[in-house]
Amino acid sequence: MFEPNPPVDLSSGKYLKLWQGPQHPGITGNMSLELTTCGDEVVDCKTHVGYLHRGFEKLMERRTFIQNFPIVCRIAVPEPTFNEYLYAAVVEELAGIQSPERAEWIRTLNLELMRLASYLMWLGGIGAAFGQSTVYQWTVTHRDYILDLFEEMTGARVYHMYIVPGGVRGRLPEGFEGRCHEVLNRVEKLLRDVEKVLFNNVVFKARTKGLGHIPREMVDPYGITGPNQRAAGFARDLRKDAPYLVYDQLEFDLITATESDTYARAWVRYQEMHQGIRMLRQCLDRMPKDGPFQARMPNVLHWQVPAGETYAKAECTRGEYGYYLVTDGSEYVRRVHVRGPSYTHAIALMEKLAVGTNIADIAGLMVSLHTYPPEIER
Amino acid sequence: MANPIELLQRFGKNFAISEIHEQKADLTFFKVPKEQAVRLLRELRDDAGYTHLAFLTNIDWIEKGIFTLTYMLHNYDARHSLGMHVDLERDNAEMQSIHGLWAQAATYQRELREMYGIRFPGSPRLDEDFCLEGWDQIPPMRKEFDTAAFSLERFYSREGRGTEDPREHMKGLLYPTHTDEPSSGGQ
Amino acid sequence: MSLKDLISPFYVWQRAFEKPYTQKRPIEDRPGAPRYRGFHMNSEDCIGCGTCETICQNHAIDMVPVEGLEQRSGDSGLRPRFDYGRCCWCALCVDICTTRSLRMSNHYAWITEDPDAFHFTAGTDAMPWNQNSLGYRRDDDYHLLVHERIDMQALGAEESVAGFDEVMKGYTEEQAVLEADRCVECGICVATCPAHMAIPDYIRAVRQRDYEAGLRLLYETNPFSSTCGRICTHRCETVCVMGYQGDPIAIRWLKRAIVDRVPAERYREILGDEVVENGRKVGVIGAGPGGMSAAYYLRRQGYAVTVYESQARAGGMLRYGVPSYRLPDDQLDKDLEYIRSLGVEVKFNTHIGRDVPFRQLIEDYDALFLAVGLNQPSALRIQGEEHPRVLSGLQVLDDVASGRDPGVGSKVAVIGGGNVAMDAARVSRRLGADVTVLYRRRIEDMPADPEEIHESQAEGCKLVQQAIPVEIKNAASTSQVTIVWGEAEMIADDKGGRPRPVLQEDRMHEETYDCIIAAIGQGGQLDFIPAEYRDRIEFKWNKFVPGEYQQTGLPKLFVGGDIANSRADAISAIEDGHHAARGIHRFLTGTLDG
Amino acid sequence: MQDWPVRIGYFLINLTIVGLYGMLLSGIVARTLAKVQGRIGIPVYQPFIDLLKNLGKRTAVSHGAMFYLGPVFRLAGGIGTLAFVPVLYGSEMFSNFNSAGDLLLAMYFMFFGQLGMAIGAGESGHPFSAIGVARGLGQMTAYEVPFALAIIAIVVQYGSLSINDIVAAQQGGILNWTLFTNPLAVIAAMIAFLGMTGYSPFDVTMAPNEIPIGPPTEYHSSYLAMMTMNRAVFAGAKLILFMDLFFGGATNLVELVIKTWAIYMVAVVVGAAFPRFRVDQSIRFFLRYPTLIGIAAIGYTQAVLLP
Amino acid sequence: MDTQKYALGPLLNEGLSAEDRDLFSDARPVPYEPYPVAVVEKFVNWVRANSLWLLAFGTGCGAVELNPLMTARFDAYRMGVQMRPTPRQSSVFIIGGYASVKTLKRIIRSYEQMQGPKFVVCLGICPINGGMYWDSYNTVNKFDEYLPVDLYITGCMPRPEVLMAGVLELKKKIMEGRADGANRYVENFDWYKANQKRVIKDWNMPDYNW
Repeated sequence: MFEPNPPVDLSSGKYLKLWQGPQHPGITGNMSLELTTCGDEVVDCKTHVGYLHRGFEKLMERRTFIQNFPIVCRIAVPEPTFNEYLYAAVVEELAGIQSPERAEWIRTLNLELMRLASYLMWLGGIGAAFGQSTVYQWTVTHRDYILDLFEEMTGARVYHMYIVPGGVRGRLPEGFEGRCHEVLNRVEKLLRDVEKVLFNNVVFKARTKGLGHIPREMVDPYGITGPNQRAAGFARDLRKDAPYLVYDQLEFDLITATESDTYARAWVRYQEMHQGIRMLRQCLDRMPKDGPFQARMPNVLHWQVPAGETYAKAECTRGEYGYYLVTDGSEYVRRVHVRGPSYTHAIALMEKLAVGTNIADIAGLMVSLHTYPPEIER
Repeated sequence: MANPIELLQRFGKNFAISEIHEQKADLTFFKVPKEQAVRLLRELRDDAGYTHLAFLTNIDWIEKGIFTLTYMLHNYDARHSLGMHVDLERDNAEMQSIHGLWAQAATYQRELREMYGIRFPGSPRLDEDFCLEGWDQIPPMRKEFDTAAFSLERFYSREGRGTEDPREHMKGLLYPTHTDEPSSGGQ
Repeated sequence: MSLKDLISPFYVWQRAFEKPYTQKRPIEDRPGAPRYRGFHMNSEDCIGCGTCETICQNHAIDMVPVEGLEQRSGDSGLRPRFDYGRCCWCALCVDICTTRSLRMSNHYAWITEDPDAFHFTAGTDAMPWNQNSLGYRRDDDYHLLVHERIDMQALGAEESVAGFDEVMKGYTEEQAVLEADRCVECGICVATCPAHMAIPDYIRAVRQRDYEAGLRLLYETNPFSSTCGRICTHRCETVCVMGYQGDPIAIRWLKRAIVDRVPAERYREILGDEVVENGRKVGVIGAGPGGMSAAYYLRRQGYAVTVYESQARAGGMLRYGVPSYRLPDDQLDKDLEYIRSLGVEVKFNTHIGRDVPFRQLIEDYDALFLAVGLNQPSALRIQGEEHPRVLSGLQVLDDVASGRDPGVGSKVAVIGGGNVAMDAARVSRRLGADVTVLYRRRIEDMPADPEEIHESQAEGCKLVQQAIPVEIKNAASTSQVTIVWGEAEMIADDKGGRPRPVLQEDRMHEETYDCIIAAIGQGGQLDFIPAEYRDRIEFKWNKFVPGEYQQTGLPKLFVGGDIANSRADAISAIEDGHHAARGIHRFLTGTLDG
Repeated sequence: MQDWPVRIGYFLINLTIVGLYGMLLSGIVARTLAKVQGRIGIPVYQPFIDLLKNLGKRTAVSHGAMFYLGPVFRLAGGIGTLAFVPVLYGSEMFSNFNSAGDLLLAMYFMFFGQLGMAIGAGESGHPFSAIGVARGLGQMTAYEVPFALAIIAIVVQYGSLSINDIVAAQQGGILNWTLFTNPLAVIAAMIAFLGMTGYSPFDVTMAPNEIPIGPPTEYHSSYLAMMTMNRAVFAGAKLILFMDLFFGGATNLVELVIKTWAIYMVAVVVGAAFPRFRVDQSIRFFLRYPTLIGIAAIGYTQAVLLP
Repeated sequence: MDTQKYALGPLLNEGLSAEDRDLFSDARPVPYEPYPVAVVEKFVNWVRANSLWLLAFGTGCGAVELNPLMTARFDAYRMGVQMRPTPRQSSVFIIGGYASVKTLKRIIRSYEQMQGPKFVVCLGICPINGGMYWDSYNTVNKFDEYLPVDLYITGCMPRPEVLMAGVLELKKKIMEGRADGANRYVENFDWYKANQKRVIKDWNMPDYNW
């Protein structure tokens, strides 16, 4: 379904080559866009990634199964937990380990908190991309409250390294539920404020409505997943379609929209934050308070996982996050492939959507697709 | 929706499908020869509802001398994924491009070109740098490339390190004369 | 454009009238959470096993020697040195730490301008966070290692007292692999093992089910693997790092797991022992573990070895001192026969000094290894100990091993707390006697193996602690004997030594038994060495004090075994033999002078 | 009328006061906006430190004479504007070089600075500067339309091109202010003022996210310091001009501070609430409602005030 | 290290094609001499220390903690810190963790475009000794071989609190006049350049990005 953008004759003098990034505040993360502009209009866009390439998949092939556990979370900086969970999920599946129920609840709590934190950061990002940096200040601060919870629960702010193959690394601290509820209330109040300030804002609407429209029929051929897909009217969510962890026991609504533009995508994410808070409250109330949180493990120093291959996926904030693991029965991973949703959102889709937009909208468009370069290049 | 095994058997009439392996309820792997792969992908997409390409990647089986491409397809209605394996010769690996089927495949193929050296003729921007820049070694994801040795050689490691094995250390400390094993049968 | 959309954004100004979110003094007021994974701390419990280094995927940990560290048994003397240019604070090192000495503080700030400065040895370097009480610890219910030993099938107490069948049945292959899997391969045990066996290596061989490699590893240092796999005193297990939080690895049983799976016929082929005669002769006195071990390693070097043994069968104390329910004869023979199959000649029933003069040996052979062991029971040194119903433990065991009836009767008192005492007690149990063991100190002070103590209790032996024999008297019947013993109090030693039992005169007991088995230790008998040689040899308490490579003041004479070391167990004797073999080889090839 | 040297001396005093006040104002505004964002914000004296820091930067890369002259023109524009705006009504010392046609001169200088800057920034060769310049000029042209209309309205209303006369006409009570006598013109002018100050939603010229900072992308060290100074002077001059034209001027420094601060806060209040418009949107915006209001103001003046 | 080297002739700009070479400056950077009057220098150092403008370039994962730092919770603005989107106006370059070879090239470019005095602060473990990616084929291990570094803050990630402490430390260093990384760069220019070119294989930019 790949249709190349129409060729541009640079020698005609009508066009200007413009590099956005990597040193550019309007770019999410460290990547760059090579824009060809005609006046204020973008006529061609090429993405350049790899500024964050660390060769994770190579590094993981030379580490043992337990040694990979600290490294995977580094793949997506603002949202490391999904990596931890998915890595644990694929390893557990191939090793035949079932993590205990309590661990599954704690993992769900962890993932949903992460989703909320990540969305808060994103919400600030979309505000800042369109010039409303006050929202950015507010949301990043509230994200920090969630990071405090993470620090308390996992022992670290950013790279939690908490969901370990076999379960989780520790029980919830004393009084955690209460503090978590408190933070959720604060975040909920903030979200209502943000709705007033950002979503009911004439300028924001003027900027975002109609920007970056993704036609419905483009969704599958471009591999678009997650909120970007739901904003185009597809009611698809892995938490509903292929429930993992304890999502089948939680009540939440699937949020969709039909306009499929930047505003619709923002609105879907905004609503999902409310759903996330709803799920978190259920988690806190219904989680088992005792019992094991780690399955019986072999000695991890020379842990050999039987040969096999599998693919596990989870619904992260951007869409389908997946781990494809191939083992050969040795102490080392044969091959890991990390499927990040940004891979297609930030490259194939971005290159397509950028054409015809105003240069000033590129940053906002990119934020609206919610891309994280590190998961593209890994 | 037919169950995946039946589906694969149905396709098996026209395609040489082998090594069907049901990993879990919603994930089945199978293998197909290189020549038939793209045609099968197209039919799976158009006729069987596998409209979503989750990823395309490669496994290096250096000891068997092959690359195994994995195409992960997903059917949203059936909520089922198919992992399609295609074996390539490791030397001079080349595969048909599927960027016409899925737009994001072009990026995956660029990555495979760079990381493994697999060629996908016709794929856009295939030979441009993807993640690397000015790379002058063999493609890094190939198993024979030793990243630690390369890192040490090119980027160095900071001085001032040095470790001792507890066992050897104690040997040297506590029973040094118990270590010299004369060669067997020697004079 | 609705009016609401125009007005609503001004809501933003409400925030201006609220308290700012800003932390006034973030650097001071925000310590890390109680569970924060900050900088590393290490306590004195660290033994330098290096498991943290093994698991670190960043190679951020170096094990380095630390000055001024007290040398302890089972402590490598190394400590982890962290490179904070590598560490990612994943805390796997904390999780895996076998002694739980490694922890993390909630301290997180380290700023310098020198990139080479980010190194420190946790626990011994003075770091600002060493006193922090908060920080990451491993949760009690979270494990990366398996702390419980895999149980071995064994005879029940009733079955075992019914006969002399081997009690421990050995691991199945699956069990052995699981048990071997627990090992962290730190190698701390190697130093503690008197023979310095390649323990982690052969455990890995078990894990990989490669028994041939395992056997080769065993025979590098110990030709009595089958024996040691059953009755070794396993000092290694006392220092095993897995013992700090759970059960130590069953190292002894894993050794047995290897030899049990290799038939004796294949030994030669697997070990590849090819003897190339080198034309020199070495004599060995005593066919116990020490002597035979020396014989094996010397033979491998091509020496013609002749062993002189006073008894009718080889094995020494292993044969005559260890009952067959612990070490079946065929297993001992498996080891011994392999050594003899290499061409080691054993002359049985030959007493040195009586049948062959010592002088002749020293003149005939290029070198001589002496390991006669301790075969003289120590005296109780109380009144009446020459009573005919007072037997020696060794005698009882010897009789049983040789198939004679020691005639212990049905009510037996055993005096002593060593392995011989326990064996004598358990043998008596098997002969149908009701057994009481009297020991001067507490049960935890007993020198016997804990397993033996435990099993003897399980088999119904009654252990009386802090019981000091005072006098032995004639009983009413001549086939019986009466012992008077007093209770003892443990008095702490002022000089810091272990507590000393002190007899309490007012609490005396008197009991009559069918026999009393004295097993309080053994001494050596070295009368066969002529005085002219004795002058040149260093002795202490009638034992040899060997020099380097087990050599004595008589350059040709090397000694080992119980008669030359204080540990008095099989594995030490084996190492003495091996070490003497090294020494003899060096001596005869000129790299070790007399 | 005093001697020129004295007037120049007075002007320099004015310039210093207005410059310092402008800097201080930027500090205060930053702090106010920080409050909205839930922060404490910079110390109010931070802009001075930043200014000194930029002056103290040592290397300076130049892209040619025009590049160098850009900030100079810009500063000249700021100073020029101020030169023809009487700061305090009725004060000899604070009257600057006001004369019969000073309103025109002041408006000329407002453009002059921008244009000079545009040439200089264009010379830097940085595409973002060029885009920023294009956007800035486009937006400026757009907001100048309602502003010019409003000026025309009050010029017609007061029948004078002298700012002093206009201020004089507004004396004698709050109801004499243009704000109340000709509210339509003030509304048009104040909307244009939002565009002039460069706060949201009209800050796309200098937007950090869309184009890293726009025209000043390449400017640094003393060039940047010069531009910062200009921003202070220019902001002060603009505020005083607006105050003079629409809010009855000021007769003492306290009144001046209060009024200019209040005028400035209009832009800040709006700025904090809205994201920014794209340049085409803001041009469209200025050419729509404010222009209509401006035309209405002229009509109102002609029809209601003059007869 | 020969301190005289920087005085050697013009740069060769060998990475550029012949026609491009004319477009770029071949001048060597020069070190900065302190102001002749000590008090002035001291004052200027104080000013510099209290107006730290960070270059908004998230080179690695460390950038994620710059968000809290520059927002309401920690509010580094009150310390005179602010983000600048263009290197020309920034004085502090925060290396947010690991530098991949591809990014290193952009880092060098941005750094050279910054106007002195300029300071480099490295966050996290990766610039110190490779960190988590010590064996990666695409990240450099010792960042100080490529650019002069004034301050290292270890941690993964360093928390915003530590970043603030780092800012204070940097201020102290600047006020004491010891933050001379930019001068070291100039004085050992050839050494740094050789190191940079050793790892960046497609050197297609001028030797000094003025």
